[in-house]
Amino acid sequence: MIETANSSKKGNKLFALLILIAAALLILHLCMQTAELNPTCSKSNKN
Amino acid sequence: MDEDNNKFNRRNFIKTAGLASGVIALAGAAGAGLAAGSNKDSYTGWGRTAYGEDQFFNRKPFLVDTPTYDKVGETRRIAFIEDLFKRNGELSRLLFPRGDETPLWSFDEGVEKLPEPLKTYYLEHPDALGEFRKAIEKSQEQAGTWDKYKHKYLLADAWSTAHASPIGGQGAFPPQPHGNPEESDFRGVNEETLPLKSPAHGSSLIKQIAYSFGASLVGIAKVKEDWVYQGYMRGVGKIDFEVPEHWKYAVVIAVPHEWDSMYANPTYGTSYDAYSKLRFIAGKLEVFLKEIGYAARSHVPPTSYEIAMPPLAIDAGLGEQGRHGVLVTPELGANTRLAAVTTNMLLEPDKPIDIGIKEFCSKCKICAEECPSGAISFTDKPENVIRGYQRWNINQDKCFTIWNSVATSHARGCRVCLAVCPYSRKNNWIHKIVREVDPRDPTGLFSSAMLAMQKKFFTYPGGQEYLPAPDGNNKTFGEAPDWLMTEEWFNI
Amino acid sequence: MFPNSTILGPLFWIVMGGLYTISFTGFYYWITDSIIKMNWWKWLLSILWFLGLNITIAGGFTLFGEKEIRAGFWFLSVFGGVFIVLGVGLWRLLTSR
Amino acid sequence: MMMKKKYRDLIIVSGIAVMIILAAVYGKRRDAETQKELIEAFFPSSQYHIERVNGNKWKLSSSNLLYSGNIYIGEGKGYNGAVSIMVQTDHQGRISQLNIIANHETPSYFQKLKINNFLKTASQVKIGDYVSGEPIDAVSGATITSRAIMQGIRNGNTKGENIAVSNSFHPSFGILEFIIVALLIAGLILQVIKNRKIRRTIRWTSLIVSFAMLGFVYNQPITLSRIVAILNGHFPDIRYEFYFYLLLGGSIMAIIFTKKNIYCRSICPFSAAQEILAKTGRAKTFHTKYYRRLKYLQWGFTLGAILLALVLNNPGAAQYEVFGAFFQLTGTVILFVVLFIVVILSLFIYRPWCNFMCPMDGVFAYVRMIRNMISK
Repeated sequence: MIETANSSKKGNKLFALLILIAAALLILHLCMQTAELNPTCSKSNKN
Repeated sequence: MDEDNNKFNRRNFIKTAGLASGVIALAGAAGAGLAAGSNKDSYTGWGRTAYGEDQFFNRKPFLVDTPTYDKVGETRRIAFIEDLFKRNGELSRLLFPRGDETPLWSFDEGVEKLPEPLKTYYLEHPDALGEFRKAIEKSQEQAGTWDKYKHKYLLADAWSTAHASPIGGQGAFPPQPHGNPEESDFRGVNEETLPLKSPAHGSSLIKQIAYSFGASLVGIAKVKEDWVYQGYMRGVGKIDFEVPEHWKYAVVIAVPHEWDSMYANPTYGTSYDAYSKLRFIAGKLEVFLKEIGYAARSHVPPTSYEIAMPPLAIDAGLGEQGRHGVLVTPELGANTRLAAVTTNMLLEPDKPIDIGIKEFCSKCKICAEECPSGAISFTDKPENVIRGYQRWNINQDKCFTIWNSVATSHARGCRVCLAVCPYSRKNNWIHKIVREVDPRDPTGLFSSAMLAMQKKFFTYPGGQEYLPAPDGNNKTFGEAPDWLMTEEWFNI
Repeated sequence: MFPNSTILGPLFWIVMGGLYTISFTGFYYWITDSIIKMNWWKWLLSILWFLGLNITIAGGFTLFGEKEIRAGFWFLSVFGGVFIVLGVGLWRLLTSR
Repeated sequence: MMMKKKYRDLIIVSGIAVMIILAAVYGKRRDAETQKELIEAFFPSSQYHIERVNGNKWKLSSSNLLYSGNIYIGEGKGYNGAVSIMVQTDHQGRISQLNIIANHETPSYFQKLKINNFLKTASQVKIGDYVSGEPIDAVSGATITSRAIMQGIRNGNTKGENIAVSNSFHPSFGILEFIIVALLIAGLILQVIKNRKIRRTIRWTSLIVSFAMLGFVYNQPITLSRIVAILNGHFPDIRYEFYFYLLLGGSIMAIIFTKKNIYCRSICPFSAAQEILAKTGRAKTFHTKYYRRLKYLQWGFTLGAILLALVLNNPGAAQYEVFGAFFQLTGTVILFVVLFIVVILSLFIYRPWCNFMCPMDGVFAYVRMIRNMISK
């Protein structure tokens, strides 16, 4: 019943790659977010 | 065999060509879109002809019998002192008398020492006086910092001054009336009046003439007593007066500001571009009416009028009043500036329209959020009762303080609320779709979706940001047109 | 569209009409050469999809033309994304069975 | 073999717990150190003299009458934890300065809030007016944060002056709470019903309800930053966010008693979005020999984000979900790119976000691990 996509197929390598790219982007996102969150005087804290 | 092969090849060719042309067509659509967006013909009211039939919104389906302002209880006319500029003018004459060394009044003397009707007004509005004092302080402060900005805004200031030049002083057009309206409005009227075929003919003719003078929108309303100021009459002075007999109808004229400068308010825009156009259109119309034998008086901005324009324009079916107090028309949105000519020519008045501005304004509130002065109300429903009419009301005094605070050579206004209003859109297909669908959707879902997009897709700097440092960063809503940016043309 | 010419505008739309015709014919041949069985609503959905895509792109670029760059990008990415999803769905629908 | 696995689980569970506790303690210490520096950043000692009265009140004196009086520091409960407010009043109790000195709100959201305008409005009211309630309207779209600011003002003032306030508990039960309870019940029913047709109807109904209501209307999924906020000791204000306790409590209880993660299966609005996309593109389950490794990567990522946010003492730092980007179009450009990839992937493989990226998967897996250990 359950249809599966198998990683041995060529097209599915792309899916795995995309997942990794997304993960890498998320790391980048966290880094940038952390940089922005300098707790003492981030931009948004100043009136 | 050969033919089969040929046919096969032709088929394959078309298949490939089809794919390619699909992509090219998409690129073509992109190009057409780009062209539509940047097309100067989309600057409504500035189309190829002054008559610009295609720019108009079909009002027929939205005509209503009673205008969309809400009358609650007793109504009354507007005292001239309720007009910010008249009031501030009176006060300024006391504070800074011409030639005279000593001021006739100073803030320290208190409200009680003020002459009437200022005294009564400020006793009833205690915050207004403090706000005016703040405005004067801000004005002096800004005059001190103007040196910092005067090069950056040289072109904008020059452009605004150029537009202002035909407005003030002795040579102003139209000339100020002098004497009683019964006298001045009839001065120079052609003694011979030909019989008019019908009031409808009259309306149609006057509209065509006004369009040819450069009006973008023209509507005709019966003069309603409530909209006529009380306490001051041009050419006569401070008197209480009955509405003159011969102010039967008002021809209401609307033009937009130049769009790109309007989006770049408060620092790059001006009110004078629209004002001077309106003065020429209304002044010429006054002359035209007199030439064909009717009494006429033009009522023009910035301060030469005896009638409040927005409600008059509502009566004339041009649009409805928005949260920011400005008239919102289907064609021009809040980028609508008004003038009127009162006349005794028999005309056929237009009907008011209801395109659901009130419902929209109650959920939008962008202007209130963006207003640098916080003068615009945030209430969901219009809660103020002003002279017997229920509507949103702006705090004139706070608004004026911001005029004095923005980085312009002198108090030149702000107009951010006109620029940020979602209805203030040029005339191209994408906005035309919205303009036509929105009032026809009774559920309000369409406008909610459009509003969500408006708030999400567009950048709003936010109230304070429009002010100079230290409060803000001289932000504008839209990018200024290059022809108003000094740095594009001069080394500064 | 072409501010200094009165003839280029009409010509442009003639060419656009031609392009749409060719792309439609090409699509028709692709379909008839494949195993996909079309019926009226499948044709309708396909045409509507292509039209919608055109309008989305034209809309985004209209906003660019108005110097509303940010809004244009938003418009293109949001509605473009929706149209990609709809396109995949439509493709699955066309090729089903 | 079985013994070995049990020990391994114990080590993992307790190891993670120890890491979280250490990170939280470290983060808290850092926060306390910065308090005085914060005040001096706004009132440099060259111009102002500050004197500590108590933990919430400082006396301020300077040559300018407007800038002498009291400084109050208080905390309000924001979306992701505390929002610290510094209020400076003159001797008449008029607010002359109002600053947010620290906040844990997600930056991309926070900047949208037009908070500067709100602060301006908020400072036009006397500080005493905040004692009895909320004298000004909350900014729509930022209700929790604006309330947190007003709460911070009240908190600093009342604690600094020892004013007694009653903080009564009135959990509100509205439409949102009703929907959550209904979704929880539907999720539980799915565990017992065998009939496929009924199962399908219930599942799709709850997915669509969640998609529309939790996603678009309320946009209230469980996010990692809220979990971190709780780990950090900042429980959301139950008066306004009763739904959150229902949602989190219900989901955890369901894992403990039924072993099934009903939140991810049928309540999470973004899982519903992926289900709909999967239906659209007829996505298939993605099987790869690296499945385990990808899973560890996903869970490790979650743990890393939690630790990072705890060390920074800022729950907002753990935010990397794409819910906001999908449902409310808020977030950074990078998150939108990720969202784009996820949406395209969802068309072809079944639930890529849940299976390979979502942090909540790790959180619930951890809860299930503890549950399995205890039940054994």
